[in-house]
This record gives sequence, structure tokens and C-alpha cells, in this order.
Amino acid sequence: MGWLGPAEIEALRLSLRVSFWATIVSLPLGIFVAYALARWRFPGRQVLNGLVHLPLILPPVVTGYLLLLTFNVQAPVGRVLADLGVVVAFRWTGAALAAGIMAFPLMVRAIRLSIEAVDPKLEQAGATLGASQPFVFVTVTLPMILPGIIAGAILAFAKAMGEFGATITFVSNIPGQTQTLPSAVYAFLQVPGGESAAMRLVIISIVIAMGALLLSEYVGRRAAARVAGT
Amino acid sequence: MGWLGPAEIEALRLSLRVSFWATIVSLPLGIFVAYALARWRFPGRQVLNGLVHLPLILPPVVTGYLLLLTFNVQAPVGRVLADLGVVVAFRWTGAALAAGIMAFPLMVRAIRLSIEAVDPKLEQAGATLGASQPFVFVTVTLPMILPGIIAGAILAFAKAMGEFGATITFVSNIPGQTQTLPSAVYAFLQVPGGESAAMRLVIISIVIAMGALLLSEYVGRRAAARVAGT
Amino acid sequence: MSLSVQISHRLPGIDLDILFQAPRGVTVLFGRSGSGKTTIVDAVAGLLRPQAGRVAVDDWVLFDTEQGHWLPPHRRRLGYIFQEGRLFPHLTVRQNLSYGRWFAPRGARRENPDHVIEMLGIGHLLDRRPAHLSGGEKQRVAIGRALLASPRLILADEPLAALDEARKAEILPYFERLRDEVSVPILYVTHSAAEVARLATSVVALQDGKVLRQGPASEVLADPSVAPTGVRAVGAVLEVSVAAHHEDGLTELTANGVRLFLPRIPHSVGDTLRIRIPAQEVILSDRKPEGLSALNVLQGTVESVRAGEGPGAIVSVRTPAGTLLARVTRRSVDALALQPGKPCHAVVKTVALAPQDVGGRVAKS
Amino acid sequence: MSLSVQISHRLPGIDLDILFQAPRGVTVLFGRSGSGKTTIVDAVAGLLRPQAGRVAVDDWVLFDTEQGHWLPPHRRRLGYIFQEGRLFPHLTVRQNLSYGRWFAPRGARRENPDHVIEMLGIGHLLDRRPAHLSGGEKQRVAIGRALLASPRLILADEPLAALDEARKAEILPYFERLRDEVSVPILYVTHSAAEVARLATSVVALQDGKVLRQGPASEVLADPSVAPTGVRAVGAVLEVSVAAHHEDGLTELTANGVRLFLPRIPHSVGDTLRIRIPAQEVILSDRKPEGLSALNVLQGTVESVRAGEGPGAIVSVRTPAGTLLARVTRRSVDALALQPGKPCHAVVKTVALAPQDVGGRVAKS
Amino acid sequence: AEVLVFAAASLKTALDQIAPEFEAATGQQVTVSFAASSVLARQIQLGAPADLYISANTAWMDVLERNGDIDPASRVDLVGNGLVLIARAGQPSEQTLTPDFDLSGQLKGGYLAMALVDAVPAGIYGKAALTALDLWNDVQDQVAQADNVRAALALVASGAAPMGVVYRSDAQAEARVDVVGIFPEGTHPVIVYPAALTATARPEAHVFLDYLQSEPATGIFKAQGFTLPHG
Ligand SMILES: Nc1ncnc2c1ncn2[C@@H]1O[C@H](COP(=O)(O)OP(=O)(O)OP(=O)(O)O)[C@@H](O)[C@H]1O
Ligand SMILES: Nc1ncnc2c1ncn2[C@@H]1O[C@H](COP(=O)(O)OP(=O)(O)OP(=O)(O)O)[C@@H](O)[C@H]1O
Ligand SMILES: [Mg+2]
Ligand SMILES: [Mg+2]
Repeated sequence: MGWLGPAEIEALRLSLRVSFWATIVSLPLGIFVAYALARWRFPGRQVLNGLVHLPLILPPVVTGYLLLLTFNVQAPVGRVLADLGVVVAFRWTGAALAAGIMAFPLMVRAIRLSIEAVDPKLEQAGATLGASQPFVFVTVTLPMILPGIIAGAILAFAKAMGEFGATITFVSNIPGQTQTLPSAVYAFLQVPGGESAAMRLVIISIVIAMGALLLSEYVGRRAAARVAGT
Repeated sequence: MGWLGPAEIEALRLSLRVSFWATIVSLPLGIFVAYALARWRFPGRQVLNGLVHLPLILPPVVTGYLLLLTFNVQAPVGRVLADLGVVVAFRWTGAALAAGIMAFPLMVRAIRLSIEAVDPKLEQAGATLGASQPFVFVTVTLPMILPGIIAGAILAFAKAMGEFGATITFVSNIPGQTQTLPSAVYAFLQVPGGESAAMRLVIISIVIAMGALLLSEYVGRRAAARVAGT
Repeated sequence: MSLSVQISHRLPGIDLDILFQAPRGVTVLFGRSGSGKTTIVDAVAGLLRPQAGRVAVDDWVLFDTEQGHWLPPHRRRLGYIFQEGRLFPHLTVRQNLSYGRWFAPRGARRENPDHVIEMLGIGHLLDRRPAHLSGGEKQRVAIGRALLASPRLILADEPLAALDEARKAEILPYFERLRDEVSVPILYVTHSAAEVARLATSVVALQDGKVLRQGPASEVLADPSVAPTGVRAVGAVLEVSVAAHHEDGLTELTANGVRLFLPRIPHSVGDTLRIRIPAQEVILSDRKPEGLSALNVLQGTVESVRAGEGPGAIVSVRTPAGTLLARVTRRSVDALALQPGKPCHAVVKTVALAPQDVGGRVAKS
Repeated sequence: MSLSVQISHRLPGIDLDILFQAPRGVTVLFGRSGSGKTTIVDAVAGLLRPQAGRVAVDDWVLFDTEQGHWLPPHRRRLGYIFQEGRLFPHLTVRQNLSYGRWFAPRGARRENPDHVIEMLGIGHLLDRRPAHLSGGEKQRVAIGRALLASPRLILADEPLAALDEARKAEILPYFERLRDEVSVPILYVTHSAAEVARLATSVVALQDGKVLRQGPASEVLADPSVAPTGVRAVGAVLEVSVAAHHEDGLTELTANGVRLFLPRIPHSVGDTLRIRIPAQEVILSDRKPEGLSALNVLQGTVESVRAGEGPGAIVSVRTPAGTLLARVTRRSVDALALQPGKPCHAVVKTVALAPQDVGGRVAKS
Repeated sequence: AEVLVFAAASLKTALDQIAPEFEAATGQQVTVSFAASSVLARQIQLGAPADLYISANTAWMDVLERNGDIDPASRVDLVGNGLVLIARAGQPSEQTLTPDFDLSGQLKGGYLAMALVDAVPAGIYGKAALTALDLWNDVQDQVAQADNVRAALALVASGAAPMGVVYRSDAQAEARVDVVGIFPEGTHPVIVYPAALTATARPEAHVFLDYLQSEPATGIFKAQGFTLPHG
């Protein structure tokens, strides 16, 4: 990567790390929330649903600002976390948190749609064979929604790779810590003549995201083909 | 709405108009693309798939910048459109275009997942009864993916309501033409002490988007219940 | 209208090599689970594209791989009753039923929906959606949907398997009417010998994707070596006409001048019918039996004795009414010294000629 | 082990009010399409929560709405064979079959998978996924999946409807064995009189969500007014023991000292069996018939004559072997002057006692 | 230990050149986080570990000063800038703007690209200048406001808008635009980039702040089109 400076390679690595962890860590929660929204009726369900969608509705800057208000070291939540040894403010973990939150609605929606498409009669069949609800979930529902999970994860990863507004607002744009690829692009776009450097980074994002996309298509198709037979 | 100034009411109206049209106009195309990606195998399918996802991956500013390069009146595409009487640059239509493009991947993904969950055997049954492929689509597939379409549309609408980076870069911020709610929020956040005004607007967005969300849940559940039986 | 089917298709599970010609009427595909019946029906419907083959109804070619001709399913004007229902879950029963009518050409023969709905006993379900229908209710709606599509070709894949006997007895005459009056070619999959005997113009017995035997129902069913659902399916088919309806609830038939009785059937005096007399319902006697509750005794001579595997044998007896088959034990063959040429009497219990085994009017072929 | 079921449940389509006690063995639910059979089975399985009711196997209470007791489905240790298969599409046949085994307690009785697979004829399908299995193949895998779950209660909703006669004949003995040896309570839905006769310890006849009649198979089947699948299901059930196997392929049975012959059955000499003699397979004679191919002639006296609707009548004849039922025409009743007390002979064709109608070892209740 | 600088994004080019020079000269590491002044100011208020804050306007610096988030003693005006009217390259060359300037005529129905006129410094300055020149009322309906001054520049550079109001430093770096008018000094508040150490700054930061005001750095700023305040 001779045409990438060390700072840019750093930004790329950071972006990958942030997006990867944002996706991986939020996936179990996303599956759980999607399942709850799809299959359970409980008070506050619509509130949860609204909360999940919030990052989509809010301008990213606002989300970032709210995160900053919540998780800065002076705020109660931030202080509790800091006492537990988890500092997210101005760390790459914070960037991952922001990216994960921004991507969460996309992930949940995709997974939820898949869950709603699973015939509850199959889950019932699992129950009659002795599998408890969590077991049915793991052995029946989960494999059947795999295409949806992959779709959700890849949407989330792509979104995380492109996320910028909330991230820069929350954890700033510190090279090596919180300067992701999009933040670097932003910085380049703020100065005269930065366009070509910005485009270089954009192309890298595209290549990576497309690679992830192709991979997910392949895995998703295989998962779907398994269900469709042969 | 005594606590909203006329400019803010204007921004709100514009945001609703932009998001509504962005969603409505892109919906048929979204359904078509989702169907093509889900059911057809054709050369360039993965390229189309990548293109659709591009706005998700790119920082919004970049998308806006690319739109600006493509659709401004000096550019070939923009000029052709202008000759046809369609001017998008600096118009609310441009804002809708930007919002629609930014929301498109979310819409397509949701619809596509639903289409993939429809059993082709039902479509075959329609064919044996004499319905041609488009007819089967309209009478069988479409009603069955209604929950997915609603989910896709609502995701798109919510995204459009929150979209800001691409919009302002592409069509800038012209009060009454292209100043949407998020642009106004952004503007408030730039000046010291603007937070409370910004939050007021944010709350309005939230209320509207949550209303749309609840409505979509309701409609989606009714559609799903129809399929699940009474 | 004759149906000609030729299909070659390799699947991981089975190698299909099928060739049969079926005369007008009902062609029954008969064969064990997994022998390829549904696959053939799918190919005729156009849901499966065989690697090679040709299917035509008279000179209306549905597909011909050699000529690259392929009519898509929606152009084939089918009434396909699927083995698994495949009702549209988002439509009410009424909408499911009328789905095919949108696409039927103006001039097409139209079934009377009220009549079909009544026959199927689904009048009270019309406004419900399929999800919570019972198994048999779904199947009945599926039958109705196919029949109301004004099809030019009916494909029925075990249409009555999920139904109780009483309901079957109500629906079977309808298929007979389709066969006889409307002369829609029907490809019919079933495991039930009674249905075969009653409906089949032609039977195609399948095994592992190959045609084991094919021919008129009466021939295939009379051959104990192929009867694919076991010896119980063996029987003779006689052509009879209705002579009179008696007051005590019996109907008198004549078969070549020989009188036969069976419980009242709905056909008019003078109608020509086919009845099936299962081989196991026939008792042979070496003298004229007397004082028996059985009303039908036919005099005849033994034509042949075929010993099958096991303790049984199939004896065919030429009688004035036609050739009857009787399934008896080899012990009885010996005891009665049954051999070709030997005169004997065939005793048929009246009630063994139950309505299920009475065919509709014989089609004029 | 006795099964007691009490269910009250209102649905848009049907009002269910069910109360029955079933002795150990197989309880067959019998009734027309839409009469509520699947709904009852679902309630027993815990897939449907009835508005009121109680289901218990002996003192193991599955649910009791009054006491607010509710065992979730996965705690009921079921082997539910669904009417529509419900195989897991993402698992291979092998994985489907072994699904339930993960959850069976260590100590549970284990079926031999190889044996079940062989019986069902699905050995060649083990590595395939269900999507492209044929209808009957799916159903067989579904049966296997339920049986291999080491269930304490088997629920079978028309398990054999999609299968050919030959395959049915292979699977039925297996259910008999479950009933007799393992004494798993079985709730069995079917439309087939042969299956009822063969398996049922107790029959529950349903109509529109209500119990029409309930009792031992022999009683319910002998009552022409309820036989839910039509008069063909009427028949007598005799208890017999195997006396000898003859070289010509016949098995000799004794029923209270009376000899009966039927084609070789696989049971050992000395075994006690139940056989069903369908009423329509019996011919009555006012004198001792001679020269007939039928091997089984039982002397007896007419006990009662019940004229049903239509031209037929059910005559019960007390013989030393037990009470037989004969379905004859009223014309014959008059001709033979059949009336209580009249001596007569009952003629039963040997081969009419086909293997399907032979029950397994009688359970010691 | 590194020095963490929070700087307005428009300083990126300059600081990206100065930082290596400083590191070479002192052996000290400098890390710069570029974002909007408003974003950075809020982050500093909420505990960001920044040592030095360089804002694109005085407003946010004033806020921090009032709240005690910076060390007031260290506050300096680092660089200044001018405001210009630009058009696509190939236009008649620059003139000083006066109230007689026919701005709306020159726009020919097109839009005047500016940064957000009530929110972003360049827009605020521009609106003030146009108002002072009595041109604002003529053109206010023709103003396309971008979210930052670089986006306004891009609108002109791409041809979407015929003219725009931007900083001189921006105009100088973009070949596709020409300066067609210069806003006189007095028509708008003084354009300065104030810099100050944060309340939590480490001592090394002081060295860098000093370095920014000394020779190699000031040369680089000037080369970028910035002015040096007070001389
Ligand atoms: N959730 C429901 N809502 C409305 N009606 C229902 C529901 N579930 C079942 N029914 C109706 O209750 C009746 C009994 O259904 P059930 O499935 O128990 O019938 P069944 O005896 O199993 O019939 P089959 O032999 O056709 O399978 C049917 O008429 C059915 O339509
Ligand atoms: N797409 C496929 N891939 C692999 N094997 C297949 C496929 N389709 C069908 N088969 C196999 O071909 C055989 C014939 O299937 P088919 O559905 O035609 O049987 P059938 O005669 O209808 O049986 P049934 O009476 O059980 O419905 C089966 O063994 C089936 O598993
Ligand atoms: Mg089949
Ligand atoms: Mg049922």
C-alpha cells in the first residue's frame, strides 16, 4: 500500500477494528432484541422498538452529542463505567460504541424480518420433541434466520465503516485512537486540495465494504440453499 | 406550535415532504431491485448489489459530493435533466433525491429479505392457475411481502427524516427549499447556546418518526396477521 | 383427447425415464412413495423442466425439448391439485377459489362455483383464511381452486388422501363427471385401489422412476403381479346397465343379460356403468349354492388359475356377464379341483358392490 | 396407563367440548374432516391452550386449567407426528431423526434407530434435506423423528395417510408393538377403518367438536349408527390364538375351539391375537354350505337383526368363536327368514381376513 | 508524552506540515484531532483529554473561557484570514467590493454559495459583510448555505453555484475558482483563530503553542493564505 501514508493505514486499521467489534458485540444483543420484538408481547415493546430506531431518525451529530453527554467521564454512566475500568470517551471503544449504536436499527430490522418469516409451527415441532425455548431458538430458529443475521451483520458492518457524524461528535477525531476512515475523509475534505486524498480513502472503504458484501452474499446464499434443499 | 418559529415550521414541513416523496418514489424501484436481487440471476447482479449498498458505506458527505458532481446543471446528467425540465440542484426535489438514495439500501435490504422468505411454491401455484409472472408478483408475492415493504418504507422514511450530510452537501441549505429539520438542527448545534433550540427540533423529529413507526408496526402486524390467519 | 408423456430426468434421488400414452379420460399414476409420481406431474405442469422429453395433449404440445418448445406453466391452463395444498395464505378461501377465474379465457367452460363449494362442503369457510383450516379443509379448498380455474388439463396429486370416506364418496362422482362429460384429461395420483378402479381409464404403474406396466384399468388391476398397492387391488371390471330400482333399496343391473343387485345407486335406468368386483369379494362354489345371503350368483367356467406368491391364487371365471376374478386359497383350488374348463359358480355378496366401486357413465371412446 | 382428556375450547370455526377416558393402548380419534381431531391433539401436546380442561396420563397431569397447572410442550415428552410433517428444513434427514434424542432423559427407553430407519425405508435419504423429499418420504421421516424421541406419549395425526398400502403394512406392526410391548399411550387420528380395527384399543368418534360415541374398538365399530367412516367400517373383533402354520401358506387360528384359516401371519404358535371380521365380508346361509371356496364356516344362531338406513341390515350371529356381524340386504333377511333365534351359518372368505385386519398381541389390561 | 491538539478542521493542511517540523525540532509528539470548532469545544467541556484548542472563531473560545475550561492566560490569536467573493476560474480579476457591486446581477439567477450564515463562522462573517455593503437584502433569497466553508467552495468549484463567499485561504488553494471580490476589513468582525491551552493541559503543550507562533510555523500559515494577526 505504497500510496497510503502511515496515518491512513492507521485509520484503515482502526476503522476495520471499530466496525468489526461494533458488529460482533452488538450482534447477540441485536438478535435478542429482534427476537423479543418479533415474538414477545410485553409492556414497553413499542418503547423498545422506538429506542432501537432512534439512531436512524436522529441526525448523527445529535446521536453523537447524546452519547457524549451520557458517556463522558463526568456523567454518571461514564463514571460508573470508568470505575469498572471501561472508558469509552475518546477511545476506539467509544468509536465502536457509536458505530454499533448507529448500525443497530439496521441490524435489528433485518434479523427481525427473518424471525417473523420463520413458521412458528417448526418451533412448536421442536418443543414437542423436548427442546426448551432457548434450545429451540438455537437449533431451529437461529439456523433458519442465518441469512437474515448475515444480512443484518453486513448492513451493520457497512454502516459502521461509513459512520462518521456520531463518531466524530462523540469521540472526536484523534489519529490512532478515534480517527476512522470516514473521519479522515472528513478532515481531508475540510481543506483545500484534500479531495484526492479523500477519494483514495473512499475507494479503500468501498473495496472493503464490497468485499464484505460479496462474502455475505455467498454465505447467505449457501445458508438459504441449505434450507431450500440439496 | 407556539414554540416553533415560522422558519422551523417551514423546515418541518419541508422535511416531511422530502421524506415522504423520497420514500414513495423510491419504493417501486426498491421493490423491483429487491426482487431482481432476490430472484434473478443475471450478469452484473453483484455490481448492482454493490451500487445499492454504496450510500451506506460512503460517508454521507461523499455521497452528497458525488451527487453534486453528477446532477449540477453544468454536469452532463444535470444538463439533460434540466432540458427535460427536471432541476434537482438546490431544490427540495434534490433533497428528496439525496434522502432517497441514502435510504435506498435500507429499503432494498428489508424488501429483499421478505421476498427471499416467500415460498416459490406458492408462486408456482399461481402460475399453474394461469397467472403470468407479473401477475403472480402482484397477487401473490406482493401481498405476502407487505410487512417487509412496510418495514423497508419506514426505515427509509426514518432515514430520510434524519438525513443531513448528503443533503446539505448536494443541495445546500436554502430556507424553504432545502432546509430540512436536520440541517436546522445542525445549524443550531454550531453556535454556542443553540442546544436547546436544536433539541426542540430533535424532539419533533422523534415524535414524527415514532408516529410513523407505530403506524407501520400496526399496519405490518395486520398484514402479517392476515397471512397467519384471522 | 389423448395425453402423451415422455420424460427423461436425472435427480440425485431418482432416474426418471417415463414414456406413456394415455387415452382420453383419467390416467392414474400408481406407485409406491418415492417412485416419481409427483415429479412427473410437476413436469407436465411445467414446474420442473425435464432434461429431455415431450408432453402433448393430442397435438397441443406442452413442451418438447428436442424442438426447444416450452409452454410456461401459466399458459398451460392447468388445474393442479398439489399434494401439499399450497393455498395462498393471504387470501380468503373465497379469493383462493376464484383466483384462477381471473385468467380463464372468456369462452372457457365455467364450473358453477356454488355447486363446487357445496360438493366440497366449504361453504362455511369462505371468509376465512387458510392458516387455521383443518388438513382436510385445506385440501378441499385446494381441489375447488383447481376445478374452478376452468382448466384444460387436471393434475390431481393424491387429492383425496386427507379426506374421510364419506367426503371422498361425495367428491369422486365429480371427477367422474369431469372425465365423462367435460372430457378434460386428468392425471391422477392415488394410492387407493378404489379410486383407481372407479376413475381410471388408464393406469400407469411406476417403480423407481420407470413405467412398470401401463394399460386400461381393468387389465392392470387384474394382474396380481403388478398391482402396486397389493393384492387387494386385484379385481374385474364389468360393463353393466341399470335395469331397475327396487323398492327395498336395491338397484338391479344387467350385465349381458345377467342380473346383478347392489344397493341403490343414483344413476337412471338405462345408464351404462362400469362396476368393479374385487377378486377377494368373490367366492367360488362347485355347485349352485342355495340358502345364501348373497344375491349375486353367476354361473361360469374357470378360464385360468394363477397361483401368486403366498397361499392365494387368482382364478378367472368366464361368465355370461363377463370375466370375473376370484382370489381364493390354494387349498380351496385343490379342494374344489379348480382348473381351466371346470364349471363353477361365482358368489358375489351384494353389498360388496359398494358405491365406491361403481364407475360413472362409461365414456364413449 | 390411561389417558383422560377433558377440553372446552371455543374457536371461530368450532365449539370444542370433549370428555373421554381412554384405557391403556391406542385411542383412535375418528371423525370427519373439521370435526376437531387435530385441535384435540394439539391441546394434548400443549400447542394449544384450551380455555378450560384437564389432560392426564394416569396421575401425570399435563395440564389442568382449574389448578392453573400447565406443562409446557417440551416437558411433556411427546412424539407428535404432525398432519403436515413439519420437518426441519435446515437439517438433514439424519439430523431430523436424531433431534429428539438430545432431549430424552438418560434412562429413557431408546428405540433402535437402524431398525426404525429400515422399517420406514428411509435409509437412502439420510443425508438429504427435506425440501425435495416426496410427500410420503417426508411423512416417513416425520414418523421416525417422533418415534426416536423416546416419547412417553405418542400423538399421531393421520400418520399413514400419504403412504401406499405396502408401506402402511410395514409400519402398522410397529405401532402395534409400541402399544403392546412398550405400552406408550398413543392418540391416533385416522380415517382408515383398517387402521382403527387393527390398532385401536378405544375409539372416540367425534362430530362437530363433540364426542359422538366412545368405547372399545369392537363396540364402536360394531355400531352401524356411528361408524364415522361409513358402513364399511362395521365389523366384529374376535380374540383368537395361533394354532398352527400350515405348509400351503395358511395359518390356523382357534377362537374358543373353532378353527379359522387365514394367510400366513408372522405370529408364533400360541400367541393371542385380535382379528377383525368386517361385517360385509360375512355371508349367511340357512344351511351348511358345501363346495364353497370359503374355508371358514361358523355355525351359530342369529342374535339380532338391525336394519339400517338403505337396503342393508346388520345381523349379529352368536357363534362358538364369538359374536360375528354380517351385513346383508334386507331382501336376504326376508329370503332367509333371519330373525333372533334362527340357526344359521356364517361364511367368511379366508382371504378376507387379510393381514391388515389382524391385530397384534392383545395387551394385558 | 504526546501533545493532543483539538483544532478547527480548516487548519488541517497547515498543522499537518507544522507538526512534523515540531517533532523534528523538539522530539515531542503532536497529535491533532480535526473537527468543527463547535464539536471540539463541547468535547473539551465534557472532559476530552485535549491539551490545546484552536478554534475557527472566538465565540466557542469565549464559551470555554467563561466556563474555565481553558487557561485564559495562554489565549492568543494565532492566525487571521480574509473574506473573498469567488467565481469559477476564468473570471475578471479581483476588485474590492463596494455597495455598488451588482452581486445579484452577476449571479444571473444562480445561487451564492456560503457557509451557514447563522451558524458557521465563515457564513456569519459573510452575512455581516454583505449586510454592511448593503448587498444582503438583494441576495438573501439566493444564498445556498453549506454546512461548512469547504462545501461552499465545492459548490462553486463544481459549477453548481456561480459565486460564493469563502476565506481567502480556501480560494487560494482551489484552482477551479478565482477571487472576484475582496470584502474590506471593516465590513465584518475580525477573522481570527484563537488558541489556548486547556485547563488540564500538560506542560509540553505550552512548547507547541509557542512553536506555532514562531518562525517556521508562521511561514507555513502565511503560505496557506492565512494572515498573522497584529502584524
Ligand atoms: N385457530 C382457529 N380459528 C378458527 N377455526 C379454527 C381454528 N383452528 C381450527 N379451527 C376450525 O376447527 C375445526 C376443527 O379443526 P381440526 O384441525 O381440529 O379438524 P380435524 O378434525 O383435524 O380435520 P381434518 O381431518 O380435516 O384434519 C375446523 O373446522 C377448523 O377450521
Ligand atoms: N430436486 C430433487 N432432488 C433430489 N431428489 C429428488 C428431487 N425431487 C425429487 N427427488 C426424489 O425423487 C423421488 C421421487 O419423488 P416424487 O416426489 O416424484 O415421489 P412420489 O412418487 O410423488 O412419492 P409420494 O407418493 O411419496 O409423494 C423421491 O425419492 C425424491 O426424494
Ligand atoms: Mg408425491
Ligand atoms: Mg386434522
